[in-house]
Order: sequence, then C-alpha cells, then structure tokens
Amino acid sequence: MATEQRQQQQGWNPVSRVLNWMEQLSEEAYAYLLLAPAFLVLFTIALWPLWRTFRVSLFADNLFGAAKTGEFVGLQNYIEVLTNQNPLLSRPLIDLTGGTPFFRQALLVTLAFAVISVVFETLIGFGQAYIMSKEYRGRRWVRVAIILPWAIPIVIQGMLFFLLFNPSVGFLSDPLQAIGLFGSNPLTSSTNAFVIVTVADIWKTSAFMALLILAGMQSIDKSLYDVAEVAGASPWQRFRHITLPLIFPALMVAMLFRTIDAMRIYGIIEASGAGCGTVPSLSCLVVDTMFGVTQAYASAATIAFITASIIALVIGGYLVVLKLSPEGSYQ
Amino acid sequence: MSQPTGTERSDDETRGPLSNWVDSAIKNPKKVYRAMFYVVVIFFLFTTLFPLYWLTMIALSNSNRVSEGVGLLPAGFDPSSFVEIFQQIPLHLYLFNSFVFATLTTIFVLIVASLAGYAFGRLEFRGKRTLLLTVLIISFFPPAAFFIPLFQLFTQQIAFLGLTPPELYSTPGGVVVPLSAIFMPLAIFILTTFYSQIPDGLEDAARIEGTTRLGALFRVIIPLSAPGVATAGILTFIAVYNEFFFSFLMTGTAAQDWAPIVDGIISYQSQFQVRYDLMAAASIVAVVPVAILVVVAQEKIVSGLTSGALKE
Amino acid sequence: YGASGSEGVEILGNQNLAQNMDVQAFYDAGVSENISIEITAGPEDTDARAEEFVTLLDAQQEKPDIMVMDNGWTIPFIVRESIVNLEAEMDSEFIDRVKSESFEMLVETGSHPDTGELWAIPFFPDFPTMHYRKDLFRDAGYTDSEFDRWSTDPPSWSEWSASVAEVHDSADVDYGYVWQADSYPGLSCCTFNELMSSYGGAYFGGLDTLFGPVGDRPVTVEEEPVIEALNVARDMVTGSSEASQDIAQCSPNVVFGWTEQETDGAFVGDTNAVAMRNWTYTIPLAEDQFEGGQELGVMPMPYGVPEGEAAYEGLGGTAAALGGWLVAANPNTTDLGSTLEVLRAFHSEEIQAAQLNGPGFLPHQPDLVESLAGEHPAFGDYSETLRIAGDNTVARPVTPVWSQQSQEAYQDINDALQGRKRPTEAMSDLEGAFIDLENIS
Amino acid sequence: MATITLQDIRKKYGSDVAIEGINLDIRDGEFVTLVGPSGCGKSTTIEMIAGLTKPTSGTVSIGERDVTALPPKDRGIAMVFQNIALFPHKNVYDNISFGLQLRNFDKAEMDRRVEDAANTVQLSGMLDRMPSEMSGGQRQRVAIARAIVREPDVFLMDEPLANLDAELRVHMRTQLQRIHNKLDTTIVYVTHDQAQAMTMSDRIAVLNDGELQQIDPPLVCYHEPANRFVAGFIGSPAMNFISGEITTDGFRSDSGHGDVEFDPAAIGVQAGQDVTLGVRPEHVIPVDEAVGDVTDTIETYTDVIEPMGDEIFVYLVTSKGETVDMEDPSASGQILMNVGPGTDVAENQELSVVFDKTNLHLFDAETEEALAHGLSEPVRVDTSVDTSADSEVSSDDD
Amino acid sequence: MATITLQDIRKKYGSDVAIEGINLDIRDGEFVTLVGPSGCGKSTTIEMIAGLTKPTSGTVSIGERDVTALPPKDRGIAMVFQNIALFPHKNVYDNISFGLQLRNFDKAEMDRRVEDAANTVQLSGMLDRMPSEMSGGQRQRVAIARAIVREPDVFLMDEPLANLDAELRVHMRTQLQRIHNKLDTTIVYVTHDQAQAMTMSDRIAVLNDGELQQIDPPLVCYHEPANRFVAGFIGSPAMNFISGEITTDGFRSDSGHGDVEFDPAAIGVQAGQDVTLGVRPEHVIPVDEAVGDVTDTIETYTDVIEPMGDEIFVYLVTSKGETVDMEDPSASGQILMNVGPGTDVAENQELSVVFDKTNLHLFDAETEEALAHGLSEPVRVDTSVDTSADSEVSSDDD
Ligand SMILES: Nc1ncnc2c1ncn2[C@@H]1O[C@H](COP(=O)(O)OP(=O)(O)OP(=O)(O)O)[C@@H](O)[C@H]1O
Ligand SMILES: Nc1ncnc2c1ncn2[C@@H]1O[C@H](COP(=O)(O)OP(=O)(O)OP(=O)(O)O)[C@@H](O)[C@H]1O
Ligand SMILES: [Mg+2]
Ligand SMILES: [Mg+2]
Repeated sequence: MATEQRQQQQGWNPVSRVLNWMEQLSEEAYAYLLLAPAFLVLFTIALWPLWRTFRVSLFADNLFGAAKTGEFVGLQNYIEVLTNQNPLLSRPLIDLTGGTPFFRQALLVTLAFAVISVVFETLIGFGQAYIMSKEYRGRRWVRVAIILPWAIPIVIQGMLFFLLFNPSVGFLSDPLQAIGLFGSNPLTSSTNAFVIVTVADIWKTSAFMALLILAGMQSIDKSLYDVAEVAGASPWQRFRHITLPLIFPALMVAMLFRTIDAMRIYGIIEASGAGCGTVPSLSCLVVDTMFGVTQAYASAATIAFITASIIALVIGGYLVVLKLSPEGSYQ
Repeated sequence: MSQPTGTERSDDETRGPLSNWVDSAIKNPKKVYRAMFYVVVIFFLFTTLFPLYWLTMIALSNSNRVSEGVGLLPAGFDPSSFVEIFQQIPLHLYLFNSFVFATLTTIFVLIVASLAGYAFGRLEFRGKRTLLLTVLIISFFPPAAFFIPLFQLFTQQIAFLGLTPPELYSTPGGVVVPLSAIFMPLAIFILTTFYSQIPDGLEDAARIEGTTRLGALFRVIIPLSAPGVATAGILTFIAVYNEFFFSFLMTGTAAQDWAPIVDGIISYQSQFQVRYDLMAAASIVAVVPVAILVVVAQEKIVSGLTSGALKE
Repeated sequence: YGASGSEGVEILGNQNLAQNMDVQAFYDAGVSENISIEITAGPEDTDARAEEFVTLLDAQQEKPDIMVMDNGWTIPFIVRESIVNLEAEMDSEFIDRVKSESFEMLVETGSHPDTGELWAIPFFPDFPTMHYRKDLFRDAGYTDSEFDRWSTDPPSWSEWSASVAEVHDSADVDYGYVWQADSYPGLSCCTFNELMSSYGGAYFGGLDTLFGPVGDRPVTVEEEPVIEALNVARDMVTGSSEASQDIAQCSPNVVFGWTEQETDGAFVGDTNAVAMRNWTYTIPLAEDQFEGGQELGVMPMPYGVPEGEAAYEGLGGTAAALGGWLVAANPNTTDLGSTLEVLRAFHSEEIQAAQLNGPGFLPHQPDLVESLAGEHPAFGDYSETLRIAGDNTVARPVTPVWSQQSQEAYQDINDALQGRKRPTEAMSDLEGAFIDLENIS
Repeated sequence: MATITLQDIRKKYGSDVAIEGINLDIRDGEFVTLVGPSGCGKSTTIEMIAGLTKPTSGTVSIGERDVTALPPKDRGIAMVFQNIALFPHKNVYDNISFGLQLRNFDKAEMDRRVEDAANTVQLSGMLDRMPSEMSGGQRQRVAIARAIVREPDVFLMDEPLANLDAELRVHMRTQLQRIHNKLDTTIVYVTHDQAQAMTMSDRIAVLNDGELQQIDPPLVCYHEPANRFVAGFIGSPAMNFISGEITTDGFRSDSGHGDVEFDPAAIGVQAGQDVTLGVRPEHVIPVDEAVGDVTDTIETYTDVIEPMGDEIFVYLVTSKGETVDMEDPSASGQILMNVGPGTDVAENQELSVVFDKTNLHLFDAETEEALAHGLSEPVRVDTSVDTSADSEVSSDDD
Repeated sequence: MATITLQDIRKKYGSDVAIEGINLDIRDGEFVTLVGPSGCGKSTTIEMIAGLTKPTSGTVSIGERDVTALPPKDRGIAMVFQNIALFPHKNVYDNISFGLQLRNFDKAEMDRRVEDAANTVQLSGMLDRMPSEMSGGQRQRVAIARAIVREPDVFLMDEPLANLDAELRVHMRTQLQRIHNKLDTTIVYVTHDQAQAMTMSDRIAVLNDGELQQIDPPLVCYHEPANRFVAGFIGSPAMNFISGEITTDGFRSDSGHGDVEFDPAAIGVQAGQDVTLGVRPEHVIPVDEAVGDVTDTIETYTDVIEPMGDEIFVYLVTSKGETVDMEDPSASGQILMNVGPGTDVAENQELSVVFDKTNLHLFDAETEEALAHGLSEPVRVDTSVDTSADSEVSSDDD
C-alpha cells in the first residue's frame, strides 16, 4: 500500500531515523531528551556562572591591588553582611535594631515594593485583561495601547516619571504637594520616591500581568461558560468558578515571576532619578558594590546570593501558602 | 420600549437627554453595563497612554524650554528633534542591533522552551519537580550574579569545562546567549502551563494520523497554545529589546560594536545636560517596531481555539 | 562591525570631545602623521563611563588606546594597576614637566598614592564659580565696582547670602541662589566639599591626606567647621540661623533635590534665578542664552572663614571643588609607542588651545588658562576669575574606598540638610562609616 | 408555568440559514422530542430556547414570558449539552453540584441531591473522580446528573444518551420519565434513537433542513406521517417507497411491482397524478402468512438477509439476479421486508409477498405531502391546514 | 497482514484496574465489534491497540509484529475517537487530509481522496468549515472521514456513529462495510448500538468489567450466550431471567411461574442446583399464537404496553394488581414480551403466555455460566473449554 511504502522510504532518511529513534524512547527518557537543550543552556549560562560567583563570595575583597579577591574566608562575608558589619554596603540590609527608617533599609524596601506592586499589578492586570478580552470595534488598538507601557525602555520609563514628578518640568508634584501627600522634593524623600518608583513600575508592568492573564482567559473553552450560564451563574460566579480556576496556572506563573522580578528591582530606581541612595533595594546593593570603581566582587557576590536566598524564602512561602507544587495545577 | 407613546415623548423632551438615558438605562440594564464597560476602557486607556502622550509632548517641545515645564501641550513646538536624533547618532543602527538581539533570543527561547515546556507540561518523569524548581531558582538571582564569569568566558579569559568559546564579547552572541538563559525560565513556565492545558485527545489524534510526539507538538499543541506562545514571545521580545544590563555591558558603546538601543538613547545625555526632547523622540521611534510586533502578535491571542474540538 | 583594527590610536572620550576636537592639533603638536587618531564617545554619565572602563579593561580589549578618565575615579584604576604606569614608560624629563606645570591637584589625582608615580596625564580641569545676574543686582542698586571687586575677591557667604536675598526680594524671578544638594556624588565630592573647605573643614584632616594612606589618617567630619558648613547650607535654605555666622535665607528648598542640570535649567534655561553655583561649562551657555538686558556675572566661590583662620593648612578662603579629567593608556594596546606619542601631545599648548576652542575645555596648565582663556570669546571676560578659582581648588579624597565613602557622605550630608538628622548626629554617623571603610584592608 | 413557545424563529450563521422559521408550542409538563437528520437544526433550536444562541428573528417565550432578551441564567432551565462540556477542573461531585453551589444550598441538602442524582446515573462510587479519568459514557452520565440535580422547570437535553449502552439507556429512559412525572418538568429532548423518541415522548417534532415537518404523538408520526420525509425518517429500518401514478382504479407503480387497487376519489386524487407509495418493512408480508386486506401478490427474490436476533431484515429485489443497493435503500425495484425471528427465509430464493393494505401511505410525488394513510378504506389527509395547526389538533388526543 | 493479537493485556490506572487480562485474536480483514456496558474498558482496549495507552502488562501484536513499544504512527492504523477530537484550528479539508499531508501526498491525489471521503460521509459542501461551525453529527462525520481517507490496514472506531441519525447510520454502516470489503481492512469497532453490532460484525467481543466474556459471531452471541451477562447484554430489549432450581424433571422457578420440563441429565445438571432461566421477550408468546414446542401456560397480567411502531413491548406481571418495576426489568415476577405490531393487547388484561422451549437458556445461578441453550432437545454447553478457545472454534463457521 502506498502509505506503507512511503513510511519505509522515510526509514532511510537520517532525520526521520533520528525522529523514529526518539519516538521509541520511553516517556521518561523522551522527557529528559527534550529537557536537554534547555538545561544545557541553563547550565552553561546560568548555573555554572552562579557556581563561580558563589566561589568568589567565599573570599575576602581586595580593594588595593591588581587581584580582586584576597584570602579564603569561608562564610565570613555572609556573616558580615547579615550582621551589617560590611562597611562597603551603603545601606543596612536588615536592620534589626530598628534604628534605620523603614524606607532606607534594603530588605524592607524590597519587600514592601514587591507586595505593593504585585498586588496592584495583579488587580490592574485583571482589569486590563478583561477589557482586552471583550469583543468590540478597535479592540486591537486597545490591546496595543495597554501593552505599550511594557515596551518602553526602563531608561525612558524612569525619565518619564522623573520628569512628571520633577517640580519644574512635570506637573504631578505640585498638586500632590498641595494636598500634603508629597514633600517639596519628592525624588529625594525616600517615602515619596518609593511611591513614585512603585507607581512607575505598576504603570509599566501591569501589562505583563494583563498579557498572561489574557492569554489564560483566551485558552478557556467557551462552552464551559455556556454550561455555567445555563446552570444560573451570574457574571461574578462565572468568573469565580470558571475563569479564575482555569487561568489560575497562568496567573500563578505571572505572579511568581512578577514577585521575583519585583524583588530584584533596580533599574527603575536608578532611571527615575530616585537613586539607590534614596530607595535602596537588594539589587541596588549588589550592583553598587559590584560595578562601582571599588569593584568589591566578593561582597557583591555575597549580597547576590543573600538576595537570591531571600527571594527563595518568599517564593517558597508562596508555594507553601498557596499549596502549589511548582508544576502547580498542571495536571 | 421601542415605541414610546406621545406623552412619554413630550415628557422626555422636558427632562433632557441625560435623564432620558437614565430612564432607558433602567429599563435596559445592558446599556448601563455597556456604558460602565466603556468607562473602564477609557480609564485604562487614559492611564496607560497619558504618560506616553506626555512623552510625545516633550519630544515636540523646544529643547531648551523643557525645563520650564511641559504641560498638556509642548513647551514651544519643535518637531525637529525627530530628525536630530538621527543626526547626532546612527539611531537606526542601534535600533537594528536591539532588533537583532530580540529576534534571535525570542526564536531561540521559544524553541528550546517549547521542548522543555512540552516535557514539563505533558510528560511524566522522575525529578520533574526538582528540575522545574531548578529552572525557577535561576531567576532568583540578580543578573549581576551571572555577569562576571560570563564576561570572562566571552572575553576568552577563562575556559568552561576546558573549552574556550569563540570571543562573543561585542557580538550578538554575547547578548543573545546570556539573555536566552535569563529569559528562558519565564518562557518555560508559560509554555508549560499552556501546553499542559491542551486536551490529550488532540495530541492522540495527531499521533494516530502519523505525527511523532514532536510533530504533534509543532502541528497541534503549539498552534492551539497560540495565546500562550504569542504571550511568551511578546514578553521575551520586548524584554530583550529593552534589556540594558547584559546588552550594555557585553557590547561596546558604539552602534558598530552592537550597542543596544538604550545605549543610543542615553547618549543624548551629556555630563551636565540632558536632551529630554531627543531622548523622548528616540524612545518614541524605538517603540515603533515593538508596537508593530504587538499589533501582529496580539492577533494570535484569540479565544476559542479549542472549541469544537472535543466531545467530553 | 567586529574587532577594531590595530592601526592608529583611538581615544575614548565623550560626544563633545569627539565632535568638537580638532584632530589636526595632535599633528600640529608633533605627533607623527602616519599615526591615525580617532576620537570616540563613551557614556556621558561619569559612573557609566567608569563601569565601561572597568569592563573593557577586564575584557582585555585592545581598544581604545587612550581613555579619558574622571579624576574622581582614576586612582582606583591606578591602584589596581589596570592602566599603564606612564612614569615607567616615558622619559622622566617629560614626566617632571607635566608634574610641575599642571594644576597640582590634577597631577595628584593621576598619581599612585603610594609611590607618587604618574599614571595619567592631566587633560583639563574643571571647577565651579559663582554665576549671578548682574542686571538684577544692578536693579537692586549694586554697581560695577562691586562686580569688579567680586570677580577677584569674592564676598563671604554671610555677605553674599544677604545680597542675594535682597536682590531676590525685588526681582521678578522665582529663585534666589540655586546650587546642587541632591543626594548624589556631586554633593560629597564637590558642592559640600568646597563649602566645608572654605569653612576650614575637611573629611580627613587636611590636604596632605587626601589620597591616603587609607586607614592611617584622621577622620575629621565631626569637627566644628564641618558642622558649621552644614548649618550654613541649611540656613541658606531654611533661614533658621543655626550657623554661628549670619546667613540670610536665599535658596529654595528644591536645591536639596537638584543636580547640575536643574540649576542650569533654572538659571540659564528659564533665566529664573538670581545666582547659581556651577561648572565652567555653563559660562558659554549663559552667554549664549541671555538676551535683552540680562547680563552674566562670574566670581570665585564666596568664602566661609578667611584663609589662615582655618585649622588646616590650605583651607579657608574661597574654595572650588576640583573636577577634571585625565588621560591614561590602555595596557592592552597593540601599539604602545604610538599611544604614548599621542599622550605626550596632550601636554602641549597646541592641544590645550584646541580643547579650549573646540569642546571648550580649560587648559590644565594654570599659566595657559590666563593666556589662552583670555582670548576665548566666552571665557575671555572671566579669565582672571577662572585662574583664581583654579588656584583655589580642593580635590576630593580619591582612594579605592572613596566611592563607598562618598556614598555614605552624600547620604548623611543630604539627611542633615533636609533635617532628617541633626548635623552632629549625621556627622557622627558618617564618622563611624568612614572609620569602618578606612579600616577595611 | 413552563410552557415554551417559539414564534417565527429564524437563525442564520453568517449567510447560512440554520433555522428557516419555526413555530412551536410546547405545553407545560410536556415531553417533546426533536428528531431530524444530522445538521437539521436541533441543537440550534435547543440552544435558542436556552438563550445560548440569539435567534436572528422571532421570539422565544417560556411560561408566558418573552425571554428572547433574557440571559440563560434567568430562564429556569437545565441542559445536557451534546458535547457534554464537563468542567475539567472540578471533580464529579463539584460538576454535579455546581448549580446548587451557585444557589447556596446547604451542604446536607446538596449532598443528598448529588447522591440521588449520582445513583440515578449509576455513578455513586465515582464522586471523587476527575472528568479526565472517566470513560465516555461515564462523562455523559455526569452531564445528565448535573442537569437533573437542579430540578428546574424546563429540561433541555441534547442527545443525552448517545454514548450509553442499551441497558443503561433503557434505565436512563425510565429514570427520565420518572423525573418528568415527579417534577412535572417540561422536557425538550434531542435524540437520534428511534426507540427513545417513540417510548419517551408525548410528541415528536420532526425537523428537516431547519424546517419543522411535523409535531405529533409518536404513533401519529409513525402511522400518519405528514409527508414523505417524516415517513422515511421515522421508523427503522425505513419505509419502502415505490413511485408510480394514480390510475382510475388505484396505484400503478412505475416498475410494475406493487400495484394497489383503491378508489382514487375517496382520497381526492385524480388519475394521472404522480405519487409515491410508502410501505413499512413490517407491512411487507410473505404471501403465505398474509391475513386481512392485502394487495395482489408481488413476485420477488430475496437478496441479502440480515438476522437481527429478534427480527430479520430481508432485502428483496423484483427481478431475478439483481442485487440490492444497500447505499440507496429506496432505489426502485428493491423492497426491505422485516419478519419475525422464526420466519424461514434464505438468500436468493423466490418469495411472493403482499403489502398490508391498511398500512399503506400515499404521497404526492411533487410536494411530498401525504395524501392518504391506509388504502383499504382510504383516509384522506386534509392538506389545507398547515403543519403546526395540524399538530395542535392531532396532539389533543393524547 | 493485519491480524491483531492481544496477549494477557492488563491495564491499571493508578490502583484502578481497567482491564483485567484480555486475550484476543483478530484475524486479518475481520470486523470485530467490542460491546459492553459503559466503563467496561472498550475505549481502553482500543487505545492500547492504537498505542495511545501503554498496557500495564501484556503484549499487543499487529500482523505478527510485536508493537507494544511502537508509537501509534508506525502501527498502520486509523482511528475514530469516541470524543471526536477534531483539530479545532484546521478546517474540514485540513482535518481530513492531515494524515495525507504528513505523508506528503501530492495535491491532486489528496484532493481526490478527501473529496471521496467527504462524499462518503455526506459532507462534500462543507470542506471549508471550521469544526466549531458544525453540528455534533457533522463533526463526527469529519472524524470518520479523517480515518477512512487514509486507507490503513487497521481501523479502530470508537462509537463512530453515536451522534448520527438512523438513516445516516444505516448509510454509514453500509459504507464502512463497503470499505471493509474493498480494502480488506481489519476493523475493531466499539458501539452501543445493537443493530450495528449485529449487522456489521464478523464477531462480537463482549466485555464486562475489564474482562472478555465472549467473542463470537453475532448470532452465536445472541442464541448461545456464554453466560448470563452476555445473555442479558446482547439483545434489546433484554432477556427475561427467572431464578429457580433444577428438579428431577426440569426447572422450577422460585415464583412458581415459568416452570419448564426437561431431562436434567441431558445437560448434565443435577437436581437441587440453583439456576437461572433466560427467555428473550420475543420467545414469550401469547398462548393462542403458540406453535411448536412450548412450555406450560403461564397466567399473567399485562401492565405497561409500549408500542414501538414495528413491534410492541408488553410488560407482564405474574400476579394481578402488581405493577412493573421499569427500573429493574429483571425483577422477579415480571416478564417482558415482544410481539408483532398487529397483535391485539391492552393494558391490565389477563394474558396467558408460553415460552418457546427451543429458545430457552439455562445459567448456573452462582457462576452465571451458560448450562444449556434450548430446552426442547437440550444442548449441553461444555464449560471446560475457556472462552477464547471456544470462540476460535465457533467463529470458524463464519
Ligand atoms: N485516566 C484514567 N484514570 C482512572 N481511571 C480511568 C481513566 N481512564 C479510564 N478510566 C476507567 O477505566 C474504565 C474503562 O474506561 P473506558 O474508557 O475504556 O470505558 P469504555 O468501555 O470505553 O466506556 P464507555 O462506553 O463509557 O466509553 C472506566 O471505569 C474508567 O472510569
Ligand atoms: N457556528 C456556526 N457557524 C455556521 N454554521 C453553523 C454553526 N453552528 C451550526 N451551524 C450549522 O447549522 C446547522 C444546524 O446545526 P445544529 O447544530 O443545530 O444541527 P443538529 O440538528 O444539532 O445536528 P446534529 O444532529 O448533527 O447535532 C448545521 O448545518 C450546521 O452546520
Ligand atoms: Mg446537534
Ligand atoms: Mg469509551
């Protein structure tokens, strides 16, 4: 039969021979094969550098010579950073004495930023996804408009908000000052600058949330809504019983990565003119320490790993509280 | 409703259009709903677009009047900044560089993450959880944590497992390779989520028809996950296009050395003086390719891709 | 695209330099015609430029051959030995000439703090002067005689603040004296540094210890002159009379968030302020911008306590923070010979004339400032002022830890200015942080 | 009161007309079955009653109230979907109790009802399963349970038993009837299963190509089909059709086999009119078993014989050596006979058969409308009354 | 050669056993129908043949080759899925031609084949439609067309006609048989429709609870069911069962109604053994129509009467005033009778009936295995031979 012959001919072709070989693999072996490229990339480009960076964090800084690190000190760097004894840090990482105002402590600023921005971005993202999902004329342009902020480079986003809140150029700080919300120099006051940075971030990254939520919504089989409607579900109930559970995996991915990203906030702080001095974040400490002319690599590596551990704690909490396995409700 | 009586009509006239509307809205709650919906749409459009509008006003302002304050209209009117941005630096080259990075990275990430997403989303194997967690953990680290070893690797100062790669510094490879790794976890998670939601029945059907498992992925699962794939693509593309850390440090500052668009934009900033109008104009120009991409890609984010497929 | 060729010498500077410097000047200064010279632009932001140099030196890039470096961060590169030790490569006669003929502070910020060897050649100095609106002062009754006196013999802060306040009262501008007090590196290296110096204060006990030895010098930020300087600065904005001197309220409180470009915008762009502290580059800008009756006046920075009343040698009197740039050689260059030949040309009159006429950079030799700048269309009127200011510069204490110390300093100083900490409290915090950093090795 | 009235309903999908204009009156508590060929518009009709599809024109009323603009949730209906559409993220219990949860039933009452419904569909042990872990028939049963648990005024069921085996189907049929009786629910039911349609319905509505052909009690549709379409559609295996014309003394077939004598005047047809004769397979009788009023003997030959267990299908051809075209059962010259299981027939035999004259049908060849049912004492069909009015009258007698 | 052999196949989902251990030999070109109650494992079996589900243990061979580890694409099969599974992003043409496209057929040949297949399923005008724009039955037909267009060695069809109307079902049935004959394809078919199973299959495989009960030609399953389950499952309406015990002179029912005289020794049973008597509704005969070897008269009363058009179901109860429990048709004391359409019966009448002795079945009450079929000259069932070997023998005669 024609089909049969064709298949046999294919058998001689090396490409299809490889494909055939792959097809014979057990599910498990096949899974590992498919994961191989990703892990090859992740291993060389991410895990291996991390390992090297980690090694650096076990040595002392050397600021006064050609070599960048000094003798092996083990976990000394970690202890110093965590107990605020590393003089190279411009801000306390964790100040348990309560002496440093809230918005000047890297950890607190980072956490506060993550919580506030993720909450608002999720809510706004839902709203945006909702209006992007409805059918009406001009929807495509509404979609583009909503996604556009995400397309703005962080430098410009920073400049934009810097200017908007700049007392001489923009016009946002005057009214806010008038009602007493802002001081005269919003960008130099940690609290005000924190608000500005957060607003700027929400403006830009809600689109990220919205896109993922929208994609989740669009993947739902419409007939389920029919069923729910016939069963008497109000719009809210349809959302609650169908939309929400079915976009939950996508929503989780969005929130997970937004939280991680928010906890690594750096760019907008610098770009908006607030600066790491005013709104210190964990990543600020890493970048300042690593890339200043001081080149305190060991301290920087230490802070990077501490930052990652803190993020891991938060994300771990996420997974536990929401009773998620990392693969979530993928089954 | 549709045929108001004479008295009602005269009533209407005396009460004015607003109360007319309110009246008909009470009779037809859908109208209220529609109106509210449009209010929401306008609200979101306003909040997202206003800053961009204002950015345009800055671009159109006279360069030395920006600091006087720019309101709803430009301070002075000087559209020449849109020309000047190309005169001062080869902006188009910077645009091209970023575009190349973004395109290459997006394609690479989507392919590799698709394979991984398929494995994580649709296959059962030992160690799935651990591996997925590993992927996630990579994104916990500030990008700076990867930078120095990669930098040394790409400048051929150190070897990886005894291998010295070609010098990738100041080539697209020096940007695309690390960014691929950095944006891969997100793409893997997104694709895993969406691929896992495609009903098994459709993959089964494709395999019966004669595709391999991989063939089913590309012919059925990916097309049906179009919203997810398009989203992962848009997110990756834009993120790389605007990425600053690696694309800045792994390349030179000149357009000829593969400097990214952001490098171009900040070069309008001199030590003590910032040409806001030029930066604004350049970023508006830079956003155009992305906007076009979004216009195209969002068509893929359409609903009902799986309707009519299965009886179950 | 791809690797730059090894032919010729590349100088990495900024836009202004790349666009406005006449390359011919190098050949005029004696560089061999068969060495091609190219000037390229790096990031304008000084910190970004530093990062760029860190990475390209780390990457062992062959280009650029010559790097234009901020004197604020050249010493760390020297200490790390990541640039060429010129004293080892060039004839000692030339080195000695450079050392003796250039602004002393520029030489010091280009030398190894331990050995004193010269690693980078001075390119151009920069320092602030006091800019003011003669027309407004005239309206308030001041005359040319005062202006002439001030141009070489600036008033004290006490007098100056009162004058500005007086002029501001009658003038139709929003701001009086505008300056830069944002929480940024410019505050610690410059604005506050010079104010503190003119009141006789210092970070590390005087001028001898500016560049080290780290860990082996006193930390003196808690001393009285420093506190006084803080109070003076606060009084200018708040009028709260905390300083022992009488300082009139003459500055808006927005200056606590301002850097150069905002003051620039207010004084030059919007012609909306009475006076401004700013670097020399604003002089041509203002000359250019002012129109109608608007008239620019320039003088050295006002003084706090007279010279000689200060506790440390060389402090007190008028003081201007020293900014400025140096040129250094990339050790990975494929053609060190040509590179050194071009470097040598930087210390020629031809180049210094070309940099003044082109990008507008002052010569790094004090005696050339007066002679060359005197003929300059914008600087010409102020050449003497510039010389005096240039003679009274105070450098920042650049060491490998300065970047960290600077950060601590501007944060604490800004906190004190904004009233978030009491001045004594802020300075005591700063002293602690400084000592920690001093003791790091 | 849950009467359902469709008035002049039309539905177009783009330019495709799915429903041509349907009028339908369903009484409170009635069980109406929609039947018709695949794609004729049954699901569309049911979806319009549910409110899931908006009619292009016309109005839908439920219990006197015009609900055309009302969303489904306010119509008081429960529905079993043709495509089942279980919630993939909810287990069986949650799927079934969904409607109750929306109405905040208390837990105990909900458990009781769900338990009841699950028992009815024989799934009691499976409440914790996810839909993906069930067989096709089990899923369909969950869908049924999800609808019946709500005890609504109106049930809409689109092929609810398609994937169930005979036994379960009989069981479900009785269960549905029981529910119907107990709750006095109005039921609109779509099925392809003749047995279901015949046994369960108060009336059967036959649709074809988006048009209502007949709505009548099952046996009326069977014995007095309104037109050739209904005659051919209702009954399995289908009715035999023989084309011919009216002569002065009855019907003469074109093929010469199957002439019938009767008085044309009695049914108001005229000699020369082209007509089609319809005879059901069970009314084709071997001549030696013939009793009562039958036609003249027709000489046939058996071709294919399909023993079904409880009956035997015999495919007859009218000339020797011909074979039956199974693809076109109504091809001229072939007749399907349905005899009891004991009958002694073999393939390729001669066999004389007769038609039971009391059960013959006559249709106009052109309009396909029925002209007469039963030709021993022919009954004229009054074609001047239109179908829906007709159904109103004829269904009164149930 | 496309024989299909399942050897000791077991399938567990987690701890739930879906298939208990099945042995099945399907000959090349054979048409085997799997039947069984919902959830018995039909789809699972078919999926294991296809290679979509891996058996927990056991081997699958197609045409001598052990394919247990082979992916579906290399097994030379086409399949119609119970859940239809059209590609929602492809139009009808692309859905049907998908398999051909994968094999790089040239355009003209592909068009021809698709056109053919679409004609077969009567969808020729709809090639441009998307699945979401089609009715349930139309979708199912696309699924069938997608399978037949490939002309494979083996067809697996899981309820392919569930959503089609009677006429189309008959049409499709003939088409499938035609394809079967033309291509000599081996077909494994799942259906709940008795008529399909009876008319199309070479053999019927009856499954229950993951176990194979019998595999035999349709009439063998009907007339000589291997056990009580098969007897009850095959045939619609279902067989009546009467429990009782063997006496020295035959069968005595527990209720006293339906005793049968025969010689227990002839079928090797002993007095005192508990047995179940099975009689199909069509073998329950009103006493006045009785011919041949029948049992003694049983006095009954008619309860419900269901006229089906071509036959009438009569529910009988054995004591006056009792009513039939429709939910449990085999409840003791009630008997279902199936009579021809002309029979004159009314509800709540006395009616004497007899059983046709040649068509009675006797089952062991405990093991449920068949003991004898036909009690006029009883035939003993040799229970020592196991089912599958049995089927090999009995199916040889087809
Ligand atoms: N993924 C699964 N997990 C657990 N049990 C399953 C799964 N799939 C099927 N089953 C169970 O296995 C049994 C056999 O299922 P199968 O689909 O083969 O039944 P079927 O005979 O095709 O039934 P139907 O006629 O209802 O389609 C059923 O009881 C079903 O509940
Ligand atoms: N979304 C749609 N777009 C275009 N045509 C459609 C759409 N939905 C249904 N149709 C067409 O409308 C007609 C009626 O469809 P409907 O689903 O009501 O048929 P049905 O009687 O339920 O058939 P079946 O018995 O096959 O389910 C069909 O011919 C179908 O192709
Ligand atoms: Mg339908
Ligand atoms: Mg099944």
